Order: sequence, then C-alpha cells, then structure tokens
Amino acid sequence: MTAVTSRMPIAHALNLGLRHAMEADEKVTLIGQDIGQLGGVFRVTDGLQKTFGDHRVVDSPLGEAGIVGSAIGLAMAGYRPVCEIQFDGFVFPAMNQIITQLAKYRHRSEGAVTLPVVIRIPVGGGIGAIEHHSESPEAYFAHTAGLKVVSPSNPQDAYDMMRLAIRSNDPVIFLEPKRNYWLKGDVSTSTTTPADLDKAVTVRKGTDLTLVTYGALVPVAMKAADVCQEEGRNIDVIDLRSLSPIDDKAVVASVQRTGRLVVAHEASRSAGLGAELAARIQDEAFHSLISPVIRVTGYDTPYPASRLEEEWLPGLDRILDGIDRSFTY
Amino acid sequence: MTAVTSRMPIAHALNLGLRHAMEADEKVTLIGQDIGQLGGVFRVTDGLQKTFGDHRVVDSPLGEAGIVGSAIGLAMAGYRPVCEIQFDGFVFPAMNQIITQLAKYRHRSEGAVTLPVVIRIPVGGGIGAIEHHSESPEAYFAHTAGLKVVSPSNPQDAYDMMRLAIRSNDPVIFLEPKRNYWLKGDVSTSTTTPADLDKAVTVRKGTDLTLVTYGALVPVAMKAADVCQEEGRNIDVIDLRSLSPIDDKAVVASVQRTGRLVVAHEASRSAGLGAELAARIQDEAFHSLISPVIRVTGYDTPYPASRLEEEWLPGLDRILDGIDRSFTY
Amino acid sequence: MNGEPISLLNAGGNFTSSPELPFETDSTDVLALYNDMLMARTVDTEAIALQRQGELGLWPSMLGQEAAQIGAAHALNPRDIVFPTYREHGVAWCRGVDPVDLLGLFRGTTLGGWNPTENNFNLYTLVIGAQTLHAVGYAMGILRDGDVGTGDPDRDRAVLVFLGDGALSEGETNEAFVWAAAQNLPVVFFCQNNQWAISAPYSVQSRVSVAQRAQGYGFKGVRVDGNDVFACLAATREALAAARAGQGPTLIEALTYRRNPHTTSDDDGRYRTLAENDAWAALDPIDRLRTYLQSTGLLNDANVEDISRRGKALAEHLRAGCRALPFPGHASPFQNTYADLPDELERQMNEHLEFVEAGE
Amino acid sequence: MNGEPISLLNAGGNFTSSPELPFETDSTDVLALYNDMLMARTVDTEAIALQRQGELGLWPSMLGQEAAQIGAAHALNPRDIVFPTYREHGVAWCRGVDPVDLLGLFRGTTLGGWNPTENNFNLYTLVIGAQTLHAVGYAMGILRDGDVGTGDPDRDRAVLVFLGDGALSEGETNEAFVWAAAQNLPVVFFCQNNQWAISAPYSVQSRVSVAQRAQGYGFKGVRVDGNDVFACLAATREALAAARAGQGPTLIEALTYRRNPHTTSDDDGRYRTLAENDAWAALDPIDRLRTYLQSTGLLNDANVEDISRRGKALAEHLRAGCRALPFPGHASPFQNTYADLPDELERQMNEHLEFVEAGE
Ligand SMILES: Cc1ncc(C[n+]2csc(CCOP(=O)(O)OP(=O)(O)O)c2C)c(N)n1
Ligand SMILES: Cc1ncc(C[n+]2csc(CCOP(=O)(O)OP(=O)(O)O)c2C)c(N)n1
Ligand SMILES: [Mg+2]
Ligand SMILES: [Mg+2]
Repeated sequence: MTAVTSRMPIAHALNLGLRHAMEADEKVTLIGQDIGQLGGVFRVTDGLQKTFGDHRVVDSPLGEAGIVGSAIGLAMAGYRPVCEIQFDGFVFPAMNQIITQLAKYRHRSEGAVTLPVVIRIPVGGGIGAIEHHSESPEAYFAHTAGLKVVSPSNPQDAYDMMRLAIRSNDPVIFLEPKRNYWLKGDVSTSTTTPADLDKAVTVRKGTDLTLVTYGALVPVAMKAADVCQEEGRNIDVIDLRSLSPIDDKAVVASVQRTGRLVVAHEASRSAGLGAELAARIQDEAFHSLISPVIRVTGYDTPYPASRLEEEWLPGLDRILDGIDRSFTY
Repeated sequence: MTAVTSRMPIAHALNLGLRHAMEADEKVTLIGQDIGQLGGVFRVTDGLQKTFGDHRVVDSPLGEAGIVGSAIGLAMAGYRPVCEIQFDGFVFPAMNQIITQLAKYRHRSEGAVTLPVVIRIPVGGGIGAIEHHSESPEAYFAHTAGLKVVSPSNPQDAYDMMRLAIRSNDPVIFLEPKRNYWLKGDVSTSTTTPADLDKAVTVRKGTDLTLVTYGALVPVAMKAADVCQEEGRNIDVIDLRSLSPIDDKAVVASVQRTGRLVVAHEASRSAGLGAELAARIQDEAFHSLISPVIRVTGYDTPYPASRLEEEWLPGLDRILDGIDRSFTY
Repeated sequence: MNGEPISLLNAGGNFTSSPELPFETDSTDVLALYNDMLMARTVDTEAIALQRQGELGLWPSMLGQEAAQIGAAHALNPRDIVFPTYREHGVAWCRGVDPVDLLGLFRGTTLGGWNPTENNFNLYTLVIGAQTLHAVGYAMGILRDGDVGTGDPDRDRAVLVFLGDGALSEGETNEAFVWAAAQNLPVVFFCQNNQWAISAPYSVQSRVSVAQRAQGYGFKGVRVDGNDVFACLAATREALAAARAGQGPTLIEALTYRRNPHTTSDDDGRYRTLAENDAWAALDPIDRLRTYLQSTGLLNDANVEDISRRGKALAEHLRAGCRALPFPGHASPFQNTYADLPDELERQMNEHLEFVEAGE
Repeated sequence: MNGEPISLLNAGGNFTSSPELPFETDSTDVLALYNDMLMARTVDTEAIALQRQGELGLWPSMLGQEAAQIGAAHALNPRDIVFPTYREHGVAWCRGVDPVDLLGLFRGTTLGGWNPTENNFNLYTLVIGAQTLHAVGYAMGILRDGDVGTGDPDRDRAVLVFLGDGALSEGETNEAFVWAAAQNLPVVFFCQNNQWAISAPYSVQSRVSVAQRAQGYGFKGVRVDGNDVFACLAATREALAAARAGQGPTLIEALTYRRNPHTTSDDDGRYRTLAENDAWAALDPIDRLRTYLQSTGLLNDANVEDISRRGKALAEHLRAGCRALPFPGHASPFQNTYADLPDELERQMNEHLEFVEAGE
C-alpha cells in the first residue's frame, strides 16, 4: 500500500484505518451487530465483509456481553478483535466483561496475557436521536485502570488512531464522535509516524487561556477560539485525543503559559473528565492558575429529549460563556 | 417500637435498620443472593427471612441483572425493593439495568414513575480477600445522574441512613464499608430526625486543614487528625456520607476557614470522587486555597493481590503524607 | 417445535380449528379485531408520512405485525399489564394510549410520552431485552399482592411482555426466563419473531425456533402463525389465563415479518431481497381477516364505511396532534431527574435557565 | 432429561455399560484416573489444612467432585484448552499445573498464579459465568485457525469450559450458549451441578435439569452421574470429539454434590442438613472406583503403596511450596496494568515506591 492523501469524512477514514489494519495483520477480526452486509448503522465497516469474508467481519448475535466476552477469548487465541458497540447507550450490558475481565486480565496474569481488543463506540449527542443514542460514557472507562480510552476529532486522527489502537497490546476503548462522522478533512496514509495514541495535540496556539476538549467538541472549541480572537483573546486549544491515560503534561505546560483553563465535554459534569483535569491542573499548576478551572459540560441529568439537546449540550455559546467566566473571575 | 440506644457493630445496625423499615412498611422487600437462610455472606440480613417470610426476603437466582431488573419491576408494582449485591466486584452484570433503567426511569417518564430501589453493596478493601471482593465502584454511580450514592461510616449512620435510603423515592446505591462491619458504636433508634441522607457531617472540628473522606476511611482520618493534633495541627474532618449528590457547601465552608483540603478514598484516582471534590472546591473556594487540593487514593491499577493491599490502600501514613504535602506545599 | 407454527386462519382467509389451540371465532368480537388492525396500520402509515415530512426523527414501523399485536392485545384484561418494546403501536392502541402520545419519543419532545400507570401499558423500552426483567419483577409484585390463582376474574392478573427475535440473545432476557421459571411467575413472554434484528436474520441468533427456548427453562413455548390474528389471540389468551391461574410463564412465538425497514433510517435493500418481502406481503394479516369477514358476512357497507371514517379521523388526529405536541420545558431535565432536586443540580438548573433566558 | 443421570459405575463399584453412552473400561488407564482423583483430594485436603493454619485466606473445596473433574480432564487432548471456574483443582492437576501455584490466589500473593498459555489451562475466573464467553471466543479462534473438522488428530482441538449450577442463571452464560449454538462452535460446557450455589439449592435457579437448558438453544445436553468417573470421562470424550469434528457444542451436566462448605469461610450448617451430606458421602466417587479396581484386580499392594507415597510427597510439596510462594513486588500492580506504563502511572509508581522505601 502506497501512501496517498485524499479528502474524506471521519467515517471513511475509520473505514480505511480498519481496512489497512486488516490488510496488515490477518489476525485483525471485527465483531459487532450489523457490521457485515449492512456495514454498520453508520457504515463505518462498509465493504469490509465483502473484502475480508464473514470470518473476519462477524455479524454477531444481539448481545454486548457476548461481543466483548468473545473478543477476549479471541484475543487469548491470538487474534486482534475490534468490537463495534452500535451506540453509546448500549455498551452497558458489556460492562462486566469490560471492567472485570478485559481491563484486569493483564494484571491478573502478571503480564502473561495481553488482550489487544479495541471497542469502537459511536458517542455523543447533537444528532436528534432517541434515548440511549447520544451519550458520552467515557468517564466510566477512564476511571477503570487497565483500559486505554481515546477519541479522534478529525479524519487524519481517525485513520491514524484506529491503526494505533489496533496495534496496541492494551485494550482500547475507541470513542467515535458520531455527529462528526461526515466531517471532512485530508487523510494521508503515509507511514511517517503519527502522534502517539496517548498524546494530546495543540490544535491552535494561544497565550491567554487554555481550552481543552476532545472528540466532537474540538471543532466547536476552534470556533470559540475564533470568536475570542476577534475580541483580542488568544486561546490555546488542546485536543486531548487520549482520555486515559491523560496527557496532563501537555495541559500543564499550556496552563503555565496562559494561567487559565476551560475544559469542555458533553458528558455529565460530576466525576467526569473535566473533574479529573481540574484536579490535576490545580495540583500541578497551582501557582500558575489565575482563575479556577472552569468546566463546561453536560448537566447532571440524563441526556434529554432531542428537542432540548442543543441547549443541554455545551455548545459554542456555553463554551464562550465559560471562557468569559474564566477571564472575569 | 420504642426508641432504645445500644451498642452494636455496623452490620447489626444495618440489620436493625432493615428490620425496622420492614416493620414500618410492608412493601419493603429484600432481594439478593444468599440473603435468606444464610443471612447474607456478611449476615446483614440475618434472621429477616425468618421474621418476614420468603416473599419479603427473596433468595434470588445467581444473576445481578435479574436482581436489579426485577427490583425495578417490583418498584413499578408499588414495592420498595432493597437489593443486595454480594460483593462490590459483582455489581457490573447489573450495570445496564442500573444505568439505562433505574437511574433514568423517573426522567424518562417525566416524573410519573419513581423507583424507590435501594442497592446495598459491601465495598472496599483491607480484608485480605481474593479478587473482586475489595473494590470501590462509587465513581461509576456518582457519575450517573438519577442515582443517589451514600455510604455510612458508623453504626448510628448505618441505621439511620438505611432507613432514609429505603424511604427515599429515588434509587439509592448504598455502599457498606465492609471492613468495618464489626466496628461498634452506640445506636439510638429514636425517631428524632437524623441528618439528611444527602448531608455531610463534620466529625471533628479543626482550623488548619480540611480532610474529607467517607465510609471505611473515616476512622482512619480521625486517627490522622489525632496524630496531627500532637504536632499542633488542627484538622477539620468531614464525613461526606453522600457521594451523590455531594454536599460541597459543607466542604467549601470548611475550606474557607482552613485553606487546605485533602480528600481520601480507596477507589482509583482518575475520575474518582476526589477529582470531583477537587474540581468543585478549586472553583468554589479558589481564593481560599493556600495549597492545591491533595488526593490520597487507591492507585490507577486494578486492586492488587491482598498481600499488597495494605500498601496500596490509602492508610494512615499515606493520609498523613498527603496532609504534610498540603502544609509544606 | 421447529415445525410449522399453529395456524387457525390461513392466508386464504379460511378458519380451521386446531386440536393444539382451541379457539372459537364467536368468543371474540372479530370486527373489533379487524378495526384495531386497521387503526394500527393507520397509525403506522401516518407516522411514516410524518417522518417523511420531517415531523418525526425516526419511526419504527410495525407493518405486517398487526395480527400479532392486536391478537395479543385482545387477550388482555384491563388489570393485566403490558411491557412493550418500541414497536408495539398496535398494542398501545388497544390499551387506550392516545397514538399521538407515541409520537413524542420520535419527535424528540419527550423520552416517554404517556403515563404508564394510567393504561397498564408501560413506556417503550429501547434497550433490547431490558423490559423482560421489569416484567418479571412486576409479576413478583402481583404474586405478593396475592392477585394470582384466586379464581376471582376481577382480581387475578398477569404481565404480558413483548420482545423481538433479536432480544432472545441478550443475557437479560435469559435471566428473565430463569426467574420466571424458577419462581413460576404470572408472566407471558410474547415474541414477535419478525425474522430480522435490523440486518441480522434470525439464523444469526439461533438455530432453533424461538418457542423452543422455553424448553430449556422448563416452561411452555408455543409457536403460532404471527399473521393469523386468531392464533395470536388464542395462544395469548391461553397463556394469560394460565399465568393468572398461577400456572406460571409461557413463551409465545408469533412468526411474522417486518415488512418495512427496521426504522425509517434503515436501508433494508442492503441485506434482504424484495422477493422475500413480496412473499410476506402476500400473507398480509389484514387481507386474510378481511376475506374471512367477507366470507362470513360480518363485513358490510355500513361497517366498512364506519371503519374508514374512523381511520380518516385518526389520521387527522395524528397529523394535527403531532404538530401540537408540546416542547419540553427548559427546566424539565433538572426537575425530573430526582424526586428531590439536589442543591448542586438546582444550581446547574439556575445557571442553565439564566443562560437560556439570556439567549432568548 | 430430568430423569436419572446416566451411570456406568454405580455406588457399589460395579460397571454396567449403557446404550446411551458407549464406553469401554480398557479405553483408558483406570489406575491413572484413580491416582489423579486421589491426588486431587490430597491437594484439597492439604489446602484446607493450610487455610486452617492461616496460610491461606480462603479455600474452595472440591471434595466430592473428583470424578467429575478427573473424568472430564482425562478426555482432553493436550491441544484442547480449558477455562475453569475457581474450583477445578483436579483439572488443573491433570493439566500439569503445579498445585502450589493454585494456592497463590488464596494466599493473596497473586490474582493469577500460573501462565495460562503454558498448559492450555486458563486462570481461575471468580466472576460467575464470565469465562463461558471467553471459551466461546477462543472457540471462534480455533474455527478461524482451521483447527476443526480436519480429521487430523494432531490438529483438531476444542475448548472445555467449566461452570457451576449457579452459573446457569447468569445472563453471560446464556449468551455463551447463544453464540456457541448459532455459530456451531467447538466448545463443551461442563457443568458440575453440585446442587448448591453457596446457600442456594439448585431449585432456586431452575425447575428442570441443567442438561435440559441446552435444548432451548438446540444443542445436545447430557446428564451423567457426576460421581461416576467413567460416565464423566465418556460423556466428555464424546462431546469433545464432536466439537473437534465440527459438530458443535454440548452441555454436560455432571450431577454431584459439594460436600464441604462453599469455601472455608462458609457455614453450611445454616442452610443444609448433615443427613444430606452423609447420603452423598456414601456415594463417594473415589470409594466406588477403589472397589471397582479391587474387584478387577487392578489394585495391588505395590501400586497402592506407590500412590500413597506420591500423595505424601505431594502434600509435603504443597506445605513447603505454599510458605515459599513469593510475595508480589511493590511495583507489580503498576507494571502489570498496561503493556506500556503510562506517564501518570509511572509517577504514581514512583511516588509509591518512595513511600514504601521510606517506611521500610
Ligand atoms: C442492548 C441493545 N443493543 C443494541 C441495540 C440496537 N438495536 C436497536 S433495535 C435492534 C434490533 C432488535 O431486533 P429485534 O429484537 O428482533 O426487534 P425488532 O426490531 O425486529 O422488532 C438493535 C440491535 C439496542 N437497542 N439495545
Ligand atoms: C457475578 C458474580 N456474582 C456473585 C458471585 C458470588 N459467588 C461466588 S461463588 C457463588 C456461587 C456459585 O455457585 P455455582 O455456580 O453453583 O458454583 P459452585 O460454587 O457450586 O462450584 C456466588 C454467588 C460471584 N462470584 N460472581
Ligand atoms: Mg426482529
Ligand atoms: Mg454449585
């Protein structure tokens, strides 16, 4: 495969990442509901069963514990399974396998058994969906030692991070920002090393305030920075990419320059990723902080009926508001 | 039932709380594995099936989803089920019912359906147990809107909070500090109103530093405060009691006086309760903080083999170390 | 068990009695069955149209499943309670839920839409299988209320829970079977085997019939022609009667077919053929009942006209009602999360309301 | 299915062949079976003693389940792989796991104890039912490796997964049945129905036999006398052969009895009678094999002496080995959590190691 660059949406970049990973390693095996002929409800696996056959792209029965549990067994047998959970709200039947087995097996076996399992989950709201189709469960995973948790925000990362996740010898929860599946960008399949899977990336340089987010909110954060720019405020925007481990060094370095930090995510506030970032930064950059770390997040309620989601979700206005709060504290 | 005061361990206080709740309301129904004739592996339900019969103290099949799912149905039918999950590490098969159903049903039904379900879980380490028997899953629940999460630290609270939890019209995750089941204290069954279920309690007044914890670490925190006293440091110790909602006002008020905060819990650090407290306090008491909020917690690893637990758990020495860090920052 | 499902009313509209499933056609109001099947189809048709017009985000069509749903629903007593999936629009209709209220969930104005305590018809459940355990728990409640096996028809009651063929594969559904069997609960599991779980044909889930699953737990499984309203009614009646009498659970498999895509968002051309669909359209449950009614003289110009008028009124009611569905209040997520609004959430609510106001 | 389990070697030690389960006694080394059953009992007895002496925190005894475990284990080929619960000490023994390594988990020096890739014997699983899905996944791997149905005995392999009667009620176990059946996987589910899940008698879980559960999924269920080593061996052999040949899964129920408390922490006097226990002691699996061996002249002074010597050596090995089990290193939790130690965790590790050093 020779490196090419072309413009494509995130969903296609993920598809390409899967395809190239499957070409590179015949042990890579996909399992999930409706991922074969249908190509997944978001078409992320489109065409892969046709190319690789139904032994490598497995349409599973309707059981999430079965998907993750069998992936664990497949990994023990030397495979590299990539699971698809159809929607964020349907990962919970698999929680027992994820938390008590997948995350702990390497530790339990004192390193003798590694489980290179990737669990792909379309996450987040903003698509006008019904209940359970708009959730952001990342904190459950980030609190679980033994899992890596990542989320790409753009097509290039989608491609690169998919390949890195599949190559990882640790289990990876791979959160796909579903409302941006059709967001386009250039994707190079070049083999020059992409940013490590666990590194944050500064997507916009600024001096006055650090804005950290991930996944679907990255483009919103960029817009917020644009607006601030017009007001003469220079925002450093960090795309976290990895939610566990968290690249707090990158955030600390930025806050040491800016003195202010706003964290945005769609998940509920309490005990979310924003809490973790606030806790680390107030500790590691205590004397740098001019004002408190501000969290702009989903509220501590269940995800609401979709007619309310626009106001419930942290959007451009609420992020700007958070930035304001930080500056005017 | 006339009010009496007597000395008893936490396990008996819980048992008494259950018994009195069952006497007061015939709809209170217990479901769990081995809770009948055996009285539960910790004997918390000892004797209750004998008194109330096997329709009110139900020995369930071995399925946690079934325990919580059927409790939801029972609650819909007008009952007030109290579930027992045998150990902290075995709650995960019930996660789907807890997160997608129990926590969300009131919201989904726009208040038409309330689910007064209590889920009792013995939690925490320090008892030399095998895997899955020493965990602290509170953050998963505290991150889930719609659940109340509480944990008593002493016999009186065990009794009072059990009754309040059962009376609550919201689902309550009731975390029992298993290593202190046999810790004794006076219990009054008086009907004078106990502290609200969602209120923190200052268990020791101090002026120099605020130490917040809950459950099994409260006695350890008290010991730490004793040690500090000898060194002339005056520690305010807060027993959080409710982990969701969090009574942050109580903590803020204390930190406004002391300027320093240490939070201790057994659960892993990342995205744990300590993170949430740090995030809130650095925000709400920003100018009061003399040094960063310090977290003394379990590490971001799975709970280790029991021969390592004493050093892995945040014990007296590590809490004192955290306090030191705060003072010497 | 894997053989032919029991059929009473065949595709040609002929009624034949079966020794396996006793049923007398005069034991029920056949015209009411017909009416309800047509009304269910009207609800479905209108909802699809509303979705096309952008009034609904999504609609899970029940086209082809009218006999299963109306048959099952007509076996219910008012005191029985139903736990549906998300596709039981016909059952909702029979239970007296205003069909406009079914639309809110798909319009995004609510996550529920009706008060489940009012018609003994619970909220739709979107998490596959989850409702089977609620049904079991409710049945435990009925048992504890003493409302089983008293012989008093105004007292005895049972639970009817719906599930799809795909739901058979979820662990929770199987735990529900365990509990129902071991505790001999008054619950009837009604599985509409419409042969597809989105793109997964039933063969992905199982190599034997749905009804056979019950054998593994030691209770009765019955397999009926799901496009035959008599068979569905008769099987459900028998099962509910047994449940109310304290004889425990039954699993009913109504073998049918989901003739529309999974939802309006689905593209079923990717995974199945038109020919298959055509074959099932030829087995339409409403057509065969119409033929039967015509042949028995129960259908006449007057009631045809009457039903048609009611259908039109219903369609109009849906169109107007949908657009008039109230939007949720800005404070509603906060107020509905807990019975007692916690302080922190009240602060979030106030922060939010200020924000919303500022924006307006 | 709920009738009498198949028995080949009765309580009196008499062998009778059965048309349902072909087995020839000269198809196996009967003395080796006897030896392994005795060694398993030795491991169990010594571990209980070590627990009493405070060397182990806990021990789940397998007393009474020797025939089930040794019978099943002797049906394995080296290339087959085993997924145990936490009670398969006898199977571990047959697989060549050093029994001292079984103790670490209960001594608190490790959460595992052996390298599961070395003897095709996985780690103990404490979460009831979880291993059944791992077994299914592994079987999917075997299928994909092409190591099923080739007819080459050095190539074909299968998975043998153990579970208890209580595990039948976990959703995950039932999902494993769904997957195994629908995909026709080379996996054998071996359920030791020891009639108790801690204090819950089997009637809490089910009203029909364990073996019958398989019918609901459309694969074979077999019920054997779990105290009869021949029946357990024969049934497992047949099932593994079928699995290796590509004929799919089997569920074996070995009806037996857990004669000791659930673990050394349990108090079974609270929930069952001594009389029940005595009745099962009279059906002891080792006694009946000894009688058989004596009657067939296979047991003589020399090999009795030999086995006794080996038993003593094993006991000594366990006592010495247990005390010599290495304590885990302070850094081990950190180093074993991820393949690549993350920065933050390295910081936590260093913080911790400094702390530990300061305290020493
Ligand atoms: C736990 C869970 N996993 C996945 C989904 C996504 N999903 C929605 S409907 C469906 C198929 C359901 O099939 P079936 O049970 O046969 O019901 P039908 O739609 O045919 O009525 C799936 C996989 C879900 N809703 N819940
Ligand atoms: C998911 C889960 N729930 C609860 C427990 C606690 N527990 C440990 S053993 C056991 C009983 C298991 O019974 P069974 O499956 O019959 O196996 P046996 O102990 O009889 O060998 C229970 C309830 C557990 N380990 N895992
Ligand atoms: Mg279906
Ligand atoms: Mg058992």
